[in-house]
Amino acid sequence: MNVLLSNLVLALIWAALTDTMNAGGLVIGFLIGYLVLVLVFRQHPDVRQYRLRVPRMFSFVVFFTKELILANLKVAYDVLTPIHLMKPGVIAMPLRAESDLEITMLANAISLTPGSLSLDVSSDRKVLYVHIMYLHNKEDVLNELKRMETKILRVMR
Amino acid sequence: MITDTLAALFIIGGSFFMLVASLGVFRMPDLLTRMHATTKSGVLGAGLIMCGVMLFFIDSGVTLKALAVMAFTTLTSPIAAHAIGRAGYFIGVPLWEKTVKDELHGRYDEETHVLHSSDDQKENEDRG
Amino acid sequence: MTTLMAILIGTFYAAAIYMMLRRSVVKLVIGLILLSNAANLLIFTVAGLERGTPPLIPKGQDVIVGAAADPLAQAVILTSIVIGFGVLAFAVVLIHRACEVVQTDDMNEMKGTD
Amino acid sequence: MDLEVLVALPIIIPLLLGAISLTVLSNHNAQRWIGAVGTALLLFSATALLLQTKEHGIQVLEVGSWPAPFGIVLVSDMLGAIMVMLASTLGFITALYSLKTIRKRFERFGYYPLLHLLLAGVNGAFLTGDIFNLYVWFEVLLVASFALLILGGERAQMEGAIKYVTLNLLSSALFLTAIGLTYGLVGTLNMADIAVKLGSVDDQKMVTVIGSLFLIAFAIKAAAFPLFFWLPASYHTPQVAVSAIFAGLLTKVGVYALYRVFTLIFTADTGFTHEVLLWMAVFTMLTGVLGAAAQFEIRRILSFHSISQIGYMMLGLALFTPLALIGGIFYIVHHSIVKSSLFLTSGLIYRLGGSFELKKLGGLYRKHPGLAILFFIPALSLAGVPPLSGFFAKFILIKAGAEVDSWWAIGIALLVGLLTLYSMIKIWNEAFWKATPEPTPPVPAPTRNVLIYFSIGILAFITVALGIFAQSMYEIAEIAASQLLNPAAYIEAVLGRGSQ
Amino acid sequence: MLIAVLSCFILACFAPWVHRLGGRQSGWLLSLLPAALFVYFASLLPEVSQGGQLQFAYPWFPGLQIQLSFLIDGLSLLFALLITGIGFFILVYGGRYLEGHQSLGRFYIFLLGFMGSMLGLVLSDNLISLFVFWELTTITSFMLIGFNHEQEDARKKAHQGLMVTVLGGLALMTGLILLGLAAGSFELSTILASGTLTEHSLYLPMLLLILLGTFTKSAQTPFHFWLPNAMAAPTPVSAYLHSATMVKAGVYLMARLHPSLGGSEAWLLILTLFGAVTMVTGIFLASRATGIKRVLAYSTVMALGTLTMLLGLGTEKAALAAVTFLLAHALYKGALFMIAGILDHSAGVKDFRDVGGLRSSMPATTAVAILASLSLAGIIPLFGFVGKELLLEAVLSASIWQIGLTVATLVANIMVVLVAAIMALTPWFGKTVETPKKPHDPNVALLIGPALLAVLGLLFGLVPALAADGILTAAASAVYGQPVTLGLSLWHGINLPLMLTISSLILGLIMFRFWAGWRHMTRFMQTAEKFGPEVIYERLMLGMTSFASWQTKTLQNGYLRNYLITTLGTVIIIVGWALLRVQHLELHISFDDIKIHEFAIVALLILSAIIAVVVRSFLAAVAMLGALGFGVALLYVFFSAVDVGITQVLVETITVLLLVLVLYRLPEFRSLSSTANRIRDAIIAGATGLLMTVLVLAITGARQLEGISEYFLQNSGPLGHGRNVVNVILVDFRALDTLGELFVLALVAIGVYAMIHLRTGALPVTNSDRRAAFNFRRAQKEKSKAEQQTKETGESS
Amino acid sequence: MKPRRFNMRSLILNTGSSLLLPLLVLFSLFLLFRGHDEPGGGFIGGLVAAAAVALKLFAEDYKAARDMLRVHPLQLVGIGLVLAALAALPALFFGQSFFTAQWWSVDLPIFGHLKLSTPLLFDIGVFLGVIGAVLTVVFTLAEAEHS
Amino acid sequence: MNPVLDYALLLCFAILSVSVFLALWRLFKGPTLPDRVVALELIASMTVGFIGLYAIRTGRDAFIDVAMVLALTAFLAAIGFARYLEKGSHRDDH
Ligand code: NA
Ligand code: NA
Repeated sequence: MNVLLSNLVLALIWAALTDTMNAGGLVIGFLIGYLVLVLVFRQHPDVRQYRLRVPRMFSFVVFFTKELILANLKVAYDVLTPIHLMKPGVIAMPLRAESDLEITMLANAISLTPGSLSLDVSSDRKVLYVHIMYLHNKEDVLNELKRMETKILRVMR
Repeated sequence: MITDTLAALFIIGGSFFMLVASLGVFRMPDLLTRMHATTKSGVLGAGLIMCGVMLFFIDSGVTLKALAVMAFTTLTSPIAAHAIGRAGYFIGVPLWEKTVKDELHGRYDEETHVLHSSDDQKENEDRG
Repeated sequence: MTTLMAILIGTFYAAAIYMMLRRSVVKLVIGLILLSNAANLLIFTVAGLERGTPPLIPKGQDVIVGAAADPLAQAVILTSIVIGFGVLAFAVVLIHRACEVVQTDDMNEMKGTD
Repeated sequence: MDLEVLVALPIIIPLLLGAISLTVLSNHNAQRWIGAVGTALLLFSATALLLQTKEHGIQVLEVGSWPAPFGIVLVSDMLGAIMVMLASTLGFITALYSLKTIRKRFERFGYYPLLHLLLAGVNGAFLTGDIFNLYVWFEVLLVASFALLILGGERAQMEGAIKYVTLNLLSSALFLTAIGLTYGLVGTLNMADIAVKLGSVDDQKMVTVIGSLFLIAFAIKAAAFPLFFWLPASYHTPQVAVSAIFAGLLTKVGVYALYRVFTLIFTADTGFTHEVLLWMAVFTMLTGVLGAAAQFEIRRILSFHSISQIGYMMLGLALFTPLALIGGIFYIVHHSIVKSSLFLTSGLIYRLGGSFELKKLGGLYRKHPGLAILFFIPALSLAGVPPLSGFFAKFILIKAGAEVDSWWAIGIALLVGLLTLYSMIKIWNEAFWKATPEPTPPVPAPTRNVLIYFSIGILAFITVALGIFAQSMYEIAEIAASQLLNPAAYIEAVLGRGSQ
Repeated sequence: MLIAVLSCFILACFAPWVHRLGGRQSGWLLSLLPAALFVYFASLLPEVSQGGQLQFAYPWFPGLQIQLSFLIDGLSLLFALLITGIGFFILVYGGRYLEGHQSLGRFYIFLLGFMGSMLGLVLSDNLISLFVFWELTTITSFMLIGFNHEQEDARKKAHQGLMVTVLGGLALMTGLILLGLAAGSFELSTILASGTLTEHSLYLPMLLLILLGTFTKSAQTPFHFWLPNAMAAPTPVSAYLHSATMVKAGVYLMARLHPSLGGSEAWLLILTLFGAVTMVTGIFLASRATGIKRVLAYSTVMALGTLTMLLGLGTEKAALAAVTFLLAHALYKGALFMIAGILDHSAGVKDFRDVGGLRSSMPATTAVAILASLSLAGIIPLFGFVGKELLLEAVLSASIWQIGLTVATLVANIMVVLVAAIMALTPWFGKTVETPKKPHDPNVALLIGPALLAVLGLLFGLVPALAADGILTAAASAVYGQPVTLGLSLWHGINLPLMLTISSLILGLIMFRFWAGWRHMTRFMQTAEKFGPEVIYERLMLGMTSFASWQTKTLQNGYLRNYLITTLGTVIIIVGWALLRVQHLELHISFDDIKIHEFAIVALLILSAIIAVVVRSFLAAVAMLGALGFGVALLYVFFSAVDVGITQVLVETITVLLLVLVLYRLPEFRSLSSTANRIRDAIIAGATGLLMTVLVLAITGARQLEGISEYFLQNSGPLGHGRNVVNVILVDFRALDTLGELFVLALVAIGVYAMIHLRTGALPVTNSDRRAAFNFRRAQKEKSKAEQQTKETGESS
Repeated sequence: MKPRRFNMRSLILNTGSSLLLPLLVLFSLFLLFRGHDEPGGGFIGGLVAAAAVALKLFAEDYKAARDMLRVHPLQLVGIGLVLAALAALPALFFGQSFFTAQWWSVDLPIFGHLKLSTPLLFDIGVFLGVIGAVLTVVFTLAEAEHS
Repeated sequence: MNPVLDYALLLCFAILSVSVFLALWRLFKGPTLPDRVVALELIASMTVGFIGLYAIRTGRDAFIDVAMVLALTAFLAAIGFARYLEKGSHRDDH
């Protein structure tokens, strides 16, 4: 996290120095700062982790956007077709995510992705209850959800 | 010109998903299925329209604001959905009759609102 | 558009007053909210409706060139919204306390004082 | 320093005191000191303002240095200065009375801040030259009164408060609507500017429509017939000190607003507006006094009389002659003093006699002659017995009515005077002359505190002085009335020369 | 002069202390003041009796032409002498009569106050200050009638007397104002000098109003009932107020205004008619009464009627008769009342039927009583005789109703003889009746007053010129308006009046013989009284109170909705009426420029409002209001109000949060109203809504002049240093509004806080609270730190 | 209808709220300070800040929200009122009508050119006052639930 | 303005207008409070959409500020209702 902070500070300084205190300036500052950090502090363990995290984050955003659009198309399809093809159900998904933030992020992501809506986490944090639109096969659905969990954890950890 | 046309496409898309969301909320059979529609399509609809805004204005300040709107909706919408869904589940809002499975059923503690991870756990605690 | 707004305002007033006249005291809350909105919209409408010209001076300029919506009416409405909100908050708590103390929500039974 | 600042002080002082009082809510002593010294300070500044206005004419302060009609102006004409003086006097007296009568619990829950802010709202209403600003001050004093009304949380308070709040909010909404329509028509909020611009509107009848909306909004605040219901429903429920300041000030704010608006702004169609005012005035007098005749609880009697007396004040405006306005203003001053005095006395009656119910009271004439005097003087003054203030107030109005041949209004006014005396003597006979009934109600606080007597005594003294030195009051009221009848001077003072 | 009047009030204020100082002799001590005043007034006699006038003026209230001006002529001086002279005796008498009474101090206050008021009344030159004193006599007499206030009867009677006289007083005030307006001055001297006002257009209303005042004060039929009822007062009071002075205030004023208002047809008719009727009614009722004070009171009514009748006639003779009769009456009636008091005080009797044969035990009293009664009966050579002769002469020369008036006077005279006989004989002669107290002649303080007054009656009878030259001619001149040349004499020779007097004497004595039979014969009066004016008064009062309670119950009925309906009804009627007066009501209706999204949102809002009204669940309504709030915010946005839109959104959201917080404590919506009520409410609501719609349509676009908003657009930047014009207005141009608004929020906070916490009794924010909270937080922090440590140690192990 | 004594204890909500809370507070300050030039200002900012604390209350419980605020909201009201009223006074020292805006320009090394003014002080007063007032109501009601 | 965008805006406004009534219908119909709240949430989102479209239509980005505030705070109402429901009041309408 400290590294992210440093990167942000670098972005700010860049924007201030170039007198481009706006979105564009900040983005450029961030990218330049990232490069500086990754190239200069290569040995630092935190930075090493951070080096990967940024691309992962970007790839997650792309993935997530894709999923979101797909989700919507699916919903659109179901909403617009006259017959309900749904097979809704609530399933319990065992959690690998541990920290509050991880769980919350996962739950939110699940809610925004196709056919799933997280309802609640069990009080012992072991299980996330998810409402599924097309519950044809529980295993498939669970695998799909776990794939998402993995992606998120990679960004978060 | 091109950006304007792109913006037009984005806002049409956004509006379309808004319509989808509202149709969902209008047509879907039970609370949870309606929430699927609103959570996803609402966020996407607003997001796409905001993309349209970004493209139309092409201004860093506006972009920042539009991004903020997108971020805020993306962040708040699922949280709200969670809160409502949980509350609805808790007060016993009926599920659609064609719901195939409900693993959550009976795992809430009526008194303390503790949610158990399995039926066993609940029974253990009830006994203890 | 003014005509449409006038109808809307009339509807709000009517709905507000109808709700204020109910015996069930909690409906008063709804009435008060509607009443406040009605008055604000009335000011807004009679001050003149302007589309898409907020009274904001563009960056780098000192005055607004061209038309702009009436900023004074907006300031007045803003103030009145906030006052209305405050008063409503008070009224809500008052009604809640009154129901608790008097043990009824029927206005007809609240006639211990004239 | 420029003396114009005097115009702002009667608002700023209580506002600051209220705010500071709020930050030291838990400190009883500080609360009381701020209460007493602060209101004394207020009284001092109000006196200075009155003298300044009397000496140098209408005082105008442009808030924030923004010129009228763009910024808000505070205007102290004679009427405004008189009203501020009145409010500050009552504020000071009430604060003194409160020192010994308000329970610590209430102090802790903001009694003093509420009192200060109530005064700020009242003074703001009296001094502002801006119609929307008037609305804001109305709301300030209204909410302050809401809060003061429910201190205690008893059933009667709650029931009364609901009616009070609802009807007053309706009035506020009508007021706001009227402001909106006015703004729509002329695009300005400064009252002097409104007066000028409305004057040049083609269709004066349309102006009257807006005027009639103002009329109703203010008539509700003033508790005029048939809009007074909130007052009897609530005035007898709060702490006595609160009732006293309510009775002395709140309805007067409505009356003041009527005076201001219907002398400055809506004067073109008096055939309609002032005719309506006249009818309202007459029925207000009559229904109020009859309401009082039907009551047997002191505070309720006093409440209904408040309504009745509002009728006299409105009569002054409705007749709309110099003398009538003088009478009306005289009446406002007289009634505020006397009614507050009576309410405070009712509190003392309760402390010494154990009840507000006439049936349960008695024997006070023998046991507490001081109290008897403190009641008798304002009671007679209220009924218009010479040479007390009420007599001259009534006399001027009757004379003014006679001058314009308004016979039936005079007749009613006289009859109402008689019935007022009827009620006052009813209280006197029952609470004072009658032997103490059995069983004697338990006396809650038989303390004879000097401060309580002193604070009521001042008011009694004022009502006597207003009678004996009626000329001084008359002169002031005369200036006020002539200013009211000559809005051009007001407009010029606010907008500058050549404004019309 | 001012000092003369004010001295009474000043002494009144210190009376209780003087009382304490003087002890038993306090009456004597206090009576020094009226004695001194009497001497002072007497010293003015020489000048006044020559027809001179004295005027004094002190400024009081120049704005309304009210000043403390005094006019001393024959009439006012006569009254002043009576007031101070009899006042002297009454103070002496009262001090002893009420000796030891716990309220004697207060008695002095009111008696002296009354004396001052009465002096002011008769001496005032200014009509308004006259009225001020007039009302003060009413109030002081109220306090005196209610002296024994612990008795319900005394309170009731005091209230009654007050109501009647104040009713008259208010009429009088109006009349005096009219008089002042008509004459152009409030100064009596000016008015009287400016000649008659009978031709003035305001004459009749003025006259009627003034007469209403004087008639009530002077107990003319039908207002006569309050006077005997006022006998609830202690006897000294009755003697003073209700015989000698206050009741004559009305007579005084009529006499005073006679030159200006008299002489008209109306004056003549009203005064003589009411006077004659009162005279007969009074004496008839006196003849039937048995209570000593009651008999005297009714006979006073008769005297007042007589005086009124004489003033009505308004001839020179009548004027002289009036002042003579007035003086005679004051002398003997004052004496007789004090005798009545002595009878009560020394023997404990209040009724003629309970008394007899006291002459041996109370010889001196008997002598005084007989002397005074003879004057009452009008027997030569007493002063009463002089008065009566003049009366008959005046009546016989009346210009209207000559025979009627004469007969009435004769009848009255017969019964006066009866009353005099009762007074002169019943208590003292005949069989000795056991009395509650052992009868004895009273202390000199009690007896000196009646004795001297009775002797004066004899003195003036023997030497009428003494009175006539001293004051009566001057007084009569003041009444008549021109110098009176007639003189007074005891013996006019054997003429018709004398014959009439003798015959009435004989008939009166015969009636005395059959007094009991007379009372029995006229018992029909008991039924007649049920329709008498007193009953009418009581009915009126009852009617007033029951109407009052009906009205109050109807209007102030406790139902908020009725209040709202009345209020809104008023709005609809008055504003609607004003709207109907607009000749060319131009409604700016157009549907041209509506955008689809605007239409959609407006429709959404209308629907939401309707749904919020009809929906059966509070929660649903709240949710509906949420949608409504967003819709309204959108409208603000559509029409360029950004800040307003944001505020609307936020306020809406927070309102929902607040509602949610109290929601489960608020009861659910209930449908309580009947369909009829709902329809009625819908009509009211609809009408109000329609009115508002029409107003908006009428006002929008009607603006002709440019508003001030352009100024803000132009100056926010250069002068306000801000680009958000709305915000610059809020924090700079109109900061005072915003400040006020902030205070509204603060007040709401205090109010809500107090409302909730005063119930729970939780302590509000205090320093100790803050300390506790701080300690608690520190403890929490330490605890969590400790937990973390244990966690860490646990993980590491 | 006595409420049960528990809080929502939802992990997702709690975490979500603690993510959003700083965002809301920051956003409210942003609205406050830009208010003079762009949409925003003391009221709007104050309402957002109050909403932030309210979120804390709703997501967790009364105590958490109360502890977060540290001062009693009623005192916040008092401070806000005093600040707002004080903004009126500096003008008096310059012989101007009260509430006349005073502007001071300050050049700071990092922040650059700063505009300090009494309207800003006033807006801050409004900001605090609004937070205090709204939270007083909210807290009072929330507290009453437990009694 | 680009005519494509112009028509697009018209179309979008039309779509959103229809949508908002569909949501309103659910808000009215319920049947349970959570259903209404979901509809309310959606209306809030649509308001954001409306504002976005309107900003484009007028070319004034200041309107986006309203959307920003709305996006950040509108969900609070839902949280509030949820809390209310969890507090366990059982009315005929949940
Ligand atoms: Na504001
Ligand atoms: Na009053």
